Amino acid sequence: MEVTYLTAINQALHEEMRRDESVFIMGEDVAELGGAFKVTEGLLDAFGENRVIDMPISESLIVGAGIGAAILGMRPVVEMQFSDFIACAFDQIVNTAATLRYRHGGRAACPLVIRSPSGAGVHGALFHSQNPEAWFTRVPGLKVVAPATPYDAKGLLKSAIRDGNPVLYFEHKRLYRSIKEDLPEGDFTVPIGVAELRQSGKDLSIITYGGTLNQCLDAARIVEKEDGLSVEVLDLRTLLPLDREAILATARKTGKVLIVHEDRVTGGIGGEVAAIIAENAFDSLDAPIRRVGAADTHLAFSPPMEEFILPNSNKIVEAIRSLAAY
Amino acid sequence: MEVTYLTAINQALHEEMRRDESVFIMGEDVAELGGAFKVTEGLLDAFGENRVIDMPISESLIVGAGIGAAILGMRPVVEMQFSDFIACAFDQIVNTAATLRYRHGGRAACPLVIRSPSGAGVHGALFHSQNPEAWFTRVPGLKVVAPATPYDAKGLLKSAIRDGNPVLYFEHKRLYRSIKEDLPEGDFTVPIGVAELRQSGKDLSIITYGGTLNQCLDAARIVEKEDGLSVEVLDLRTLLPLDREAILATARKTGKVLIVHEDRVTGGIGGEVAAIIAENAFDSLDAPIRRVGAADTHLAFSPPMEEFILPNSNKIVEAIRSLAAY
Amino acid sequence: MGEPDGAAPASPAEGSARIEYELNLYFQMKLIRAFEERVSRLHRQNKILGGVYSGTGQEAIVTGICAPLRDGDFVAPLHRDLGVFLMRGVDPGRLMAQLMGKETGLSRGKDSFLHGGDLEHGIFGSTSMLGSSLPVAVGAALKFQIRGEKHVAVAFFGEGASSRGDVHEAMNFAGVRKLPVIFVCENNRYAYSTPLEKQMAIENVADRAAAYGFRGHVVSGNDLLAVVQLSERVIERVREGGGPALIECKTYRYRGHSEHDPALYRDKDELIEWESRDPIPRYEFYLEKRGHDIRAIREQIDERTRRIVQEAVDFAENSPWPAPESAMEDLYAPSMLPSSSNGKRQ
Amino acid sequence: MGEPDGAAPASPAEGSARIEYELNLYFQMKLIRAFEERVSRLHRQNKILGGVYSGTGQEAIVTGICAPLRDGDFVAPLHRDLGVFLMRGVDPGRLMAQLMGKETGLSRGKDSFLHGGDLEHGIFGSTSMLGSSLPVAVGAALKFQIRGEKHVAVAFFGEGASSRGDVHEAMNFAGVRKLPVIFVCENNRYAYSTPLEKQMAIENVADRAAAYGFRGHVVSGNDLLAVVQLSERVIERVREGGGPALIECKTYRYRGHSEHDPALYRDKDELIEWESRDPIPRYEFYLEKRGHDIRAIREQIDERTRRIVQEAVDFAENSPWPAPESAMEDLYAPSMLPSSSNGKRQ
Ligand SMILES: Cc1ncc(C[n+]2csc(CCOP(=O)(O)OP(=O)(O)O)c2C)c(N)n1
Ligand SMILES: Cc1ncc(C[n+]2csc(CCOP(=O)(O)OP(=O)(O)O)c2C)c(N)n1
Ligand SMILES: [Mg+2]
Ligand SMILES: [Mg+2]
Repeated sequence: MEVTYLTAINQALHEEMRRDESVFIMGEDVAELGGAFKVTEGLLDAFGENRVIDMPISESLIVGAGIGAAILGMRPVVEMQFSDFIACAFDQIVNTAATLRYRHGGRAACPLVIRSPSGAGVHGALFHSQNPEAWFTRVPGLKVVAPATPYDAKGLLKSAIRDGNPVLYFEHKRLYRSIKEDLPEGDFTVPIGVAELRQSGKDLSIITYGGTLNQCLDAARIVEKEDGLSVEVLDLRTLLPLDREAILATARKTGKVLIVHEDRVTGGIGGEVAAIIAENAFDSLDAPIRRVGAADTHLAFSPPMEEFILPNSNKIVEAIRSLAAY
Repeated sequence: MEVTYLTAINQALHEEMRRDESVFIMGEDVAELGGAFKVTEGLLDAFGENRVIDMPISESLIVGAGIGAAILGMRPVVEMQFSDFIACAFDQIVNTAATLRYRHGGRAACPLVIRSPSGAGVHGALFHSQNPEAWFTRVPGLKVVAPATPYDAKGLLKSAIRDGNPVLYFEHKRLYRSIKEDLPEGDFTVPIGVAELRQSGKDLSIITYGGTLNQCLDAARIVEKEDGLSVEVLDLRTLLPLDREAILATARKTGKVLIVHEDRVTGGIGGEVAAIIAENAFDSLDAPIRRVGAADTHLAFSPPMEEFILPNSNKIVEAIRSLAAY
Repeated sequence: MGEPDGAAPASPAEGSARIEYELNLYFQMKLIRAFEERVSRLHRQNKILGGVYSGTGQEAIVTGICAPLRDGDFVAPLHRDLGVFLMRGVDPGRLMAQLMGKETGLSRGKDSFLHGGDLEHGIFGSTSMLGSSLPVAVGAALKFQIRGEKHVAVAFFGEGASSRGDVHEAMNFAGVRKLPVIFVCENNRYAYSTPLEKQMAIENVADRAAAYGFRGHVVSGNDLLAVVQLSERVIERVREGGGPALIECKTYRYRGHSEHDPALYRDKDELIEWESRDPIPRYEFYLEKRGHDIRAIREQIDERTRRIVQEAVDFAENSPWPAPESAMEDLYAPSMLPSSSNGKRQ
Repeated sequence: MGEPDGAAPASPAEGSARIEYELNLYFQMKLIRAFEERVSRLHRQNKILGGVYSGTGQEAIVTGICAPLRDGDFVAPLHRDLGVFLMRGVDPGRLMAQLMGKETGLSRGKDSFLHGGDLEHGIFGSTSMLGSSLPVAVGAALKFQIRGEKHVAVAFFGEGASSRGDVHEAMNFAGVRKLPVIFVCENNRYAYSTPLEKQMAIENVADRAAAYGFRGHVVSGNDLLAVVQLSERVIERVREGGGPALIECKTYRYRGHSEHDPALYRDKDELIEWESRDPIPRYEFYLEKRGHDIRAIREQIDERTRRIVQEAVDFAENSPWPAPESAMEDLYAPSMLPSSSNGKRQ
């Protein structure tokens, strides 16, 4: 059946809660309202108030309580209403959760999923458009995923829930209702830590994830048609741990790498990816490693500025061309 | 007069408070105790309770209140007792302070300094050893500095206090009493955004900052003596904005770059620096860009592990040699 | 009555000045209502793209609390407190331009809705992060205290936001230092869909003041007269160094959480009940008892607010978009003092 | 009396079991004192490298609060609550090895002091971030409630930590859901150098419970009997679904904030006053009144605690360091279930 990205997430929650009694949901307005975006719709009816819990506006408590329940064997899936608010729970995530197993000498686990609707392009302005993922990809003990398709959204959420560790799950809110996909019947998962080659190519590699995957694929189609370029597109899917093998394989194969993300260029995960390539696939490189991402500013509200700031397929096409011509 | 890194900071505070009535200090135990490390010693006596304020254990409030006072023209210098606790003030820093001027359309300023004793190597374990700088170098609207010498400690703090923006000032606590320098009489500042070439060389460049500068200089001395290698050492000093010119100049000059920091390799600012080089100085590179930093784990307590995790001059020497031999 | 875009005058004790003051409050409340209703309409017409959070039904609170404020006082409004901007004399056209993301808006199109702030009128542009503005207001109050200025800081927050840790940290320190800050809780019984009883186990947010060593007050937020009387008294006391105060205004959100929200989680009866407590007719009744010809006044004021709002819309619609590249401006302020050197040791 | 490394038995109502129980509490308190004094000494000898935070003088609190706890209950200790580990039956040798950073320590040398925790004994290893453990304890209590388990969670915190936002968020939600959690404030009048009156504008942290809809209790934290009597009653009530409670124990920190701190900011008289309220002689006096030969008991117990502590030190000193590369272990737990595919669509 064809389902949206949003429905795919909703299905994963339903199915995992049915599969495992220890899975439960906490967040602001997740129960009766079904979440600000309706991602948790229907869960209250299906599983009741003890497993779908409306929380006060207390992000730090929401994550902290998730940790407390997780230590004792529950598998909480907590929601940040917008990923922007994750800053309010920062200490609990990077200090309490990320170090939990380590500081208990391996004799504890924290199977917690933090779902955060992230991303721009919906007139959300400074505080409803953020891409906070790179704050967390530098923290050992966490895992970070960012699905770009309904299939991955469902499969990665299932893996995240079944994982034994704190997993930050960034769902891109512009994708919620804008993309659809036919999903297989029955249970399936997508492994954490494995990138996916979306398109094979030989002239140049694009490495991307989340909200910019489709822009990259569009751009690849354009340059194939108009310039006869064969572009490889790698979707990272997991941002921590990175799939270094896949990254290096595509870099070595084409020798030209363009990294694209909606997150800002400076401090986005593109820097880390570029560094991995510059360190480990240097001899295969035929051109500078280029990055396309949001401009190094805040996500301004006014449409002309939003357009200026965000990456899009035109900007990607341009970067592909200049790189191909190098 | 020869002064320690710690005294240099203390002097800067004294002098700036004397120079400008709007400068004042807030933090936990900063007044009567003079701070956990004695950095604010003597300020209470010199400037009184209205300008040296002991705060409750409320990091978010400490930063938030600093912002409120700064908007109205004060120049607060707030202290995180250890930089690790900065996670508790994260939202105020990255959301309230960093976007303040932007969201007020340029008609507001937030001249706030956040001082944070950071860094490892003092048996501080997971929560008294962190290097949080790269959480902030990805946030426009902030500036981030990390002095490595008493001269820079004093000069950069003065610049930070005189700056019109929120500046994160990371002082390395291992340096407090371990390094000394003769400082000039009278007022001097070190500009934010300007790196400093600590040593000229032609075979290879090391780019570093803060706690690892001296290890890099030691390593450079060793390879000069033992291998006849001429190593250039660039001290970034400011981490946001990066001194791209200086970075690219040294990369172009030697063609071989080693980036060293005490922060973890993955997600440290080294990735960003490597990406800048790989994008803009690709043609000048003769070897992969290498990074040396803390291992990708938490700062474990037990000495053998701490030693294993942290960079040191031996590890840097090794990296230099392998890069030189490339 | 004051100029349409002028700030409300500080409360005069009695006589004709008092009458004018009271009528101006009526005008302000009506202007806020008219402005917000137009904003909701513009949103439906897709002329405002960002989130719109209506304060309709809660106008008496911002009006009454801001009435006794003076130039130089500091206010951090809640996301629903568009009225604060009008009360403090922000030009309605610039405010409307702000909501539309135009160059002439408070933030020059940078941010949406109320995040722009307007420090020239003592209004802090809060972030979205609920509760985070309370520490900032406390910092402003700290500045007033350090400098011995007779100003106050006011921080509005919802009963939902009261659950945030920042609210606690701010109130605690305000109590310790006896800072000139007034915390104003607009308790409208819902935080998005979340009802009061899921937010807190007590009846009155104001009762928390005791936990911080200062006084809490409860007042009907739909009774402008009651709010004004209380706020005049409390703000005066705070201004004179009496330490912080917490004022809780009991009220109700008429519309959905935002304009996107049909608010199906609420009982219809509840809405009817609360609409019958509307602050505007209630205050009209008071003015009538005071001997005013409320009909004539209403007609005149409706005409006036209509004109003001229309002019604001015209101004905003005719204002240019910001230049795309201006997205890179306004990130950093210039330094106060030039650095003395290039950082090399001399 | 229980085995030296056994947890204290749950409180028996009366008779000889009660006598044994009361004597065991004495033993526990003495063991904690002896252990901590040795730890301070080891720190001076540079045998413990990390920060050492002594709870000496506050032993009656951990002893009395933990006395009624059962297996499966959850405790988040404060940085000064080494005694919790001993009370809950953690092997003193492993605890000492933990403090020294040895492989046999609770965290295998990964973290220092009490951050290791020991979930097998229901002890959460708190981070350094004061107050951050309260949300975690609330989450544990939520689990007990969801699963209908008759367990309680206990979260210790200092009066300094009470200023953190997390404390507020945790207590508020605990009140809303009526969770089985007991918040225990050890109010020792100082947070590092910061005295009470700079931390809060009220006298009793316990008074904050009212702000969250549950009960607060104040007790002398230097009176073991009083603490036990209160905690038995309160914990029983919480366990039976009576909702959360806040217990504030008034006490005093004998030593500096950490072993590095000479605590010159304190008045000498204050220390003398409080040392004269030492919980150990006070409880000895009670036991004497109960008819015990306290001299004989003390002698015997001193001998026993000396032996236990010495054995702990020997064990720890003879334990190996962790392998350097083990720094890379214990970061991630294995997944519960294998993924069904390589992530390619079939
Ligand atoms: C820290 C934070 N968490 C969540 C949100 C999302 N959010 C926006 S408004 C709102 C409800 C606010 O309720 P309340 O404080 O009572 O104010 P009201 O909207 O009722 O006026 C929520 C949950 C937010 N803005 N900030
Ligand atoms: C969030 C945070 N801020 C600051 C510190 C540094 N610090 C460690 S203990 C302490 C004082 C704690 O006082 P209190 O909570 O009263 O506990 P006590 O030490 O008196 O037992 C401080 C400020 C910290 N650990 N965590
Ligand atoms: Mg509300
Ligand atoms: Mg204390």
